[in-house]
Amino acid sequence: MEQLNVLGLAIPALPLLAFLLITAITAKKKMLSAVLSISCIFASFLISVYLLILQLKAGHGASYEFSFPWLFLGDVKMSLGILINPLTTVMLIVVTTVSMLVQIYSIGYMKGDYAFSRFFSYISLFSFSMLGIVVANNLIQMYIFWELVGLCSYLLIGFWWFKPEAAEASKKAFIVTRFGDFGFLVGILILSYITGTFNFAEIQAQINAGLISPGLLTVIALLLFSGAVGKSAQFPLHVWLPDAMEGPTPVSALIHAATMVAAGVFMVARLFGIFSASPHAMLVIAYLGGFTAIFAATIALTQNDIKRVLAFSTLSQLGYMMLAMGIGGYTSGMFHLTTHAFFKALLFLGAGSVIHAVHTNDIQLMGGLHKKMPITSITFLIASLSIAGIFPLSGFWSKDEILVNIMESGHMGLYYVAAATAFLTAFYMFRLYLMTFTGKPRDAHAYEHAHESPLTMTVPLMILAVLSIVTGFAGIPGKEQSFYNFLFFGAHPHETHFNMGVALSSSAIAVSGIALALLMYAFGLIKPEAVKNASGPLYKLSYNKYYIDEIYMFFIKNGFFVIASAVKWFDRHVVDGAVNLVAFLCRWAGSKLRLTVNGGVQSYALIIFGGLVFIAAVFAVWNPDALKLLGGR
Amino acid sequence: MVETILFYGFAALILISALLMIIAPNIYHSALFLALCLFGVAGIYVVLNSYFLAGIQVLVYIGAVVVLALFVINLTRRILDVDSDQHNEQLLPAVIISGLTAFLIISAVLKTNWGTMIAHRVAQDNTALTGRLLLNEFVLPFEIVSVLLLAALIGAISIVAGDKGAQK
Amino acid sequence: MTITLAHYVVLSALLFAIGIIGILTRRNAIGILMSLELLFNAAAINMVAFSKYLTPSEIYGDIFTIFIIAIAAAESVLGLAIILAMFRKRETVNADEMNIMKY
Amino acid sequence: MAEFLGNIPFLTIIYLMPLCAVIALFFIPGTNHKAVKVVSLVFSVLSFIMSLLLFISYDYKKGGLQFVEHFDWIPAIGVNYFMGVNGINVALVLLTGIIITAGILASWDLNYRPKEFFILLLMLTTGVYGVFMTYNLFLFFLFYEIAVLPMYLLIGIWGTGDKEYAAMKLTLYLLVGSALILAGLLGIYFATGLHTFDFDKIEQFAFDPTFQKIFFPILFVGFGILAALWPFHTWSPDGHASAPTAVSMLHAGVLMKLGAYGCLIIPVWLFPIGAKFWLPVVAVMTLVNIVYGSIGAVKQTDLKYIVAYSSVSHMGVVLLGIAGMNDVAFSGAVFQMVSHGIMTGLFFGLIGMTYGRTHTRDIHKMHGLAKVMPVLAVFFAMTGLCSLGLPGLSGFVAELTTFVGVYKTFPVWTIIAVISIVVTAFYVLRVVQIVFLGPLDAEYKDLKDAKFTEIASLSILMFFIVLFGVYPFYIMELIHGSVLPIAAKIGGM
Repeated sequence: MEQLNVLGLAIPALPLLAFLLITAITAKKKMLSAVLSISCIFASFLISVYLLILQLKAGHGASYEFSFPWLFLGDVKMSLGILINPLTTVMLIVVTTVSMLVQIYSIGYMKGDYAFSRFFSYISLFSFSMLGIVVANNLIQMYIFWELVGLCSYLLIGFWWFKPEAAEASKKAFIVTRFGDFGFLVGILILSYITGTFNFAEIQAQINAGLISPGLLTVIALLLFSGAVGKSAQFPLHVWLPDAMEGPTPVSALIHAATMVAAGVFMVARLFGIFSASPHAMLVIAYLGGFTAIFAATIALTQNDIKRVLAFSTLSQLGYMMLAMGIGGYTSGMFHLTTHAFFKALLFLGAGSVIHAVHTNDIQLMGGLHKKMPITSITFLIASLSIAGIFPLSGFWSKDEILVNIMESGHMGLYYVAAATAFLTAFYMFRLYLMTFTGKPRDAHAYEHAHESPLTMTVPLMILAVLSIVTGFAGIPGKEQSFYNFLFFGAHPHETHFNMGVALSSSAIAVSGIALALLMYAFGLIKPEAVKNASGPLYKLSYNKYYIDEIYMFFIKNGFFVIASAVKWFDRHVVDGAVNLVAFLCRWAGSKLRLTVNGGVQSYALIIFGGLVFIAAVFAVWNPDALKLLGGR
Repeated sequence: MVETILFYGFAALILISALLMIIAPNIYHSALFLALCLFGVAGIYVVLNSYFLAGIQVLVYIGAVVVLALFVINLTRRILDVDSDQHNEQLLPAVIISGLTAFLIISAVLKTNWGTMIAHRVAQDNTALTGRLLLNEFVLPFEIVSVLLLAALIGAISIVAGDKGAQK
Repeated sequence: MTITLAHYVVLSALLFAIGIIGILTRRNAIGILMSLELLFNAAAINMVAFSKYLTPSEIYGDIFTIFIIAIAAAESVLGLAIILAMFRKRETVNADEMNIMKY
Repeated sequence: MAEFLGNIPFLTIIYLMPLCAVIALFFIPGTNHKAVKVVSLVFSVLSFIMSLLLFISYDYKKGGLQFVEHFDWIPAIGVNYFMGVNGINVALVLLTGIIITAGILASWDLNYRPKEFFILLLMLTTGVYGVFMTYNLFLFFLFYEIAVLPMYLLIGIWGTGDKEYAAMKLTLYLLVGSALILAGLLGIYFATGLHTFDFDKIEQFAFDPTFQKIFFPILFVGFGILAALWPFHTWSPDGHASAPTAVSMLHAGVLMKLGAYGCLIIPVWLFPIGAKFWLPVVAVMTLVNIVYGSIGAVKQTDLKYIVAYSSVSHMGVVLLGIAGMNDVAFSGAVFQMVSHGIMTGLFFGLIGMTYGRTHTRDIHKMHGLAKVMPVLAVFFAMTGLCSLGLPGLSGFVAELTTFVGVYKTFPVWTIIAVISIVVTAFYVLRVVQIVFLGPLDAEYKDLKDAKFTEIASLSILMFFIVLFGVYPFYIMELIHGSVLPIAAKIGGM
């Protein structure tokens, strides 16, 4: 298996190589940088495919792992390593595919940008970090790369750093996810202290042996989950993701839709042994996921920025995956992650193509673009249908399986939430599609200048569209050679069967959502303005994202900054004040004692004699025998 | 017995005149009481059989130092000063400190076991011995003191005269 | 009742104490100088008395007292000269008015 | 290698190198600025290279004191010339070499009395090297004072702002520390009754428990003052803000580590019972350091104050590691000393260079500087990322190790300390955003980017940050091997 060592390492190492080479050598040569970056990720992709084939041949349970030391301190052994199992290979394929397509797309999208090479170096660094998470076989490595993808996210959101909004958004993204990472790190500390190891397999073995008390396990699971909450932008740490849309659109597609934000879900899947051992933690995950799903979907209804609609849609879908994980739908969650990666990347890239054409993000200024950019429009439509869950596109299969899982788990409340989310998803996606691509152009100027994007951009769109259609077939329930029999948790695959009732009802929900959108935005039978006015405060609430940002800002301004100012004041005036008080007392005492030096010879003499006699008196009291004048004799 | 009477007599003279000296409102009177006090000390030397020392005491102290002091008093005294307060405000702490000093010494005296050291006095005149010692064993300190006196003499003149020169 | 060494020591202690009061309280610099003489004499009495009682055959106490007297004379000469010079400059012989070296 | 080097007095040569430069500088006319700087640089680079050699040739598998030089000096009171290094010393000597070289490069543009400046700076360096190499407590104190005292002149003469106040405050603070240290060292000397200041002999002595409990706080606070132990930290913001660039670098980079090193080597190592008794209290104080320091930095507007408070916070991590009482925590603490030393050197160097261009340190008066000085901006951002504990840079390794170690002793407090990673991210990124990102202020549009010497200075530091961040294995083995005896001694109590 020696070759697996090399191959496993090469997957993340190749993009790192690209990053280093671009930074050091080819920064000036734009096309060379792009080619270098893409060829490296392509090589990683090929290796990933090879590994996937190997895994498919070997079947479930075949996992390969090796480590090398990074930091050894007595009992505390931190290693870096790779772990190749079905979960790894699935995720590898997703990441490398999307990353590669996004990079190809970026050649067109970023054309003319002054920092073209820098963009590709960042993307390569991101690919390296993300692949590092995927292949990690221990918590420390996962945390390391977890932070590194956060860094890449920071760098890429702030790619146009001279825009104040971008700078602000990048900072916000980093800090908000840091809150989650805080919990993640504490969880790692506790877990490593209890188990004495960072390795996934060894931790799993200890859990299986029941060495960790359930209460503690719940605490650990929730702490680890907080890392996922930050990275996957679950409520209440979701606020950074919409702002992250300030970054270039390919970045949004790659990082903030397909891969990095899914890392939270991936982490839950990777550590599923820990989570599944704690029913309480699972319940929290399920309900938080469900809440985020519907919460974000309601916000997405009213947004007018094309990327923000998609951002909230991403939030909602990530909530869906979390919900699936929480009710034990390990495979369906991962399957949805996979399908979502493709169609959401497609949606973002399509949106990028539109933005590239009309130079605005506001869908109120678009309209009728289908004629000008048919490829973008059609691929966008495919993705929209897929995310809405229309048969036989990939979204249908994955979403359906989640619904089946929820129903089987018996959480009917969550089932209704999920169904409602599906309805809302279908509605807002078609609201978006219809407002952008159909109807009359609302901004004639922008429409005039709109044009179909170059091939470098449309080819990735087409590939992703194909993927959005076909990926679903890998996961048709009940099939022998399906996703479900390849990737599952535990000893046996989850029993899957096609539930016609669920399928029909979810299809009906999706269709009705689309129909409502058509009624409102295509046929004009229901005036959007009327709905807006009728819902009144609800519309405002949704439009302003439930004022969560404002609430946070309020607490930061009136809580954190007040504390910080108080600390600053305390340090200046109390601690330093005490120091200066000592200094002042010395000076004050000096200024008073100075008066004893009054120039009067007799007062000096008084002090000298007084002191002498005092000392003699003390001495006499202390040792009366000293008073004997002839003591020696 | 004679010795006892003499001792107490001279002691009383010393202490009373010393006290009067320090409380006298007139500095001129003070100087005269000092002379009286120093005379009492000379008397004590006599009681201790040191006749030569008593002579020196009278000659040098009363004859020279006190007279010199009187001269200086005369030179520096102004009519206005006669009735001005001759004491500063440190009287109370001074009395306390000196009282404590005296108390400490006296309590030391009382604590000391004097034993047989009380009365081994040899009654004899030592003048000749003093002279011999001064010119033999103590010749070096003797000479140094002479030089010191000379230096003091020159110094005193230069201090007083140099100041005059500076004024001109 | 014989006169013992203790009597002399007590006498000298009292004289010394009086001298200290004089030094500390007299305003006139000449007065201070004169009080100083009392201290010298108190010490001298001790010297002689101890010498006479403890080592009767030797008279080192006398010798020392001679030196004390000589040095006291030198001291008072210089002191009085300084006072005289001071008086010429500052028109006063009061010690508490000679306080320019302060603070 | 070690055998070959064992024959020559390697350590003496290293610490005499800056002293040689001082002597050479005496014979160079002060008007010849170029020569003064070149001579200083050459000697400091030499000492740096030798410290690097030392780092490589120290045999960590064997451990213990190596390169020992031991001669009688004043045998009557047990003062011996005793130099030697273990893994901790090797790491810190290397740190000193790095920082002094970078510091001299960073002050290449100093033109006010450079001769005197470099003489004092190099004397200070001699002292620092000496402290990190000697194992005789008398020499230790001697070198310690040599290292501390030039600070007064360096800040008082070449500083900015309220420099006299800052210099006086700093000096008085450190002298209070020195007084405590001297008292403690004399206490040790007389308590052993061995009539020796040699550390190895004293270390064998079992001190009376009561004595340990009394003298532990005296020595720990004495050294802790220099390590900015709360609440004795307020000299640090004022001092750093007023000091010239190289001095800030050296002071925050190395001198503060002197305090932490002293804390670890003397009170903790010698007084295990006292340490067991007092370190829980110390841990709480360092917790205040960490959290309070980082929160204190949030609302500051002066760049140097921000970094100074972040130093307080990071030194809190060092001291927390020392309070952790096990080998992992100690390793983390020592590694954090090295990491923070380099990182804060970078920070102060960068601030000095920025200040030299914009003539202000108020963050609200600088915006978008990345446009005109991209290199400095990248360095600043990387340093900031190191400070907030980004993996791949040394700060992460140090903090992770410390936290993992301390968690074994004080779980709850460790979790509170981890909060600082969020707060640190907050203020660091805030500074980066305000100063370097966004639109450029028009008044700064003609500023020049970093010059060669500046880039050289920054690159040396950055190289080690990345090296230790990516590959901490070697240096950690070095450190871990040497903290084991300390941890074993405490653990055995």
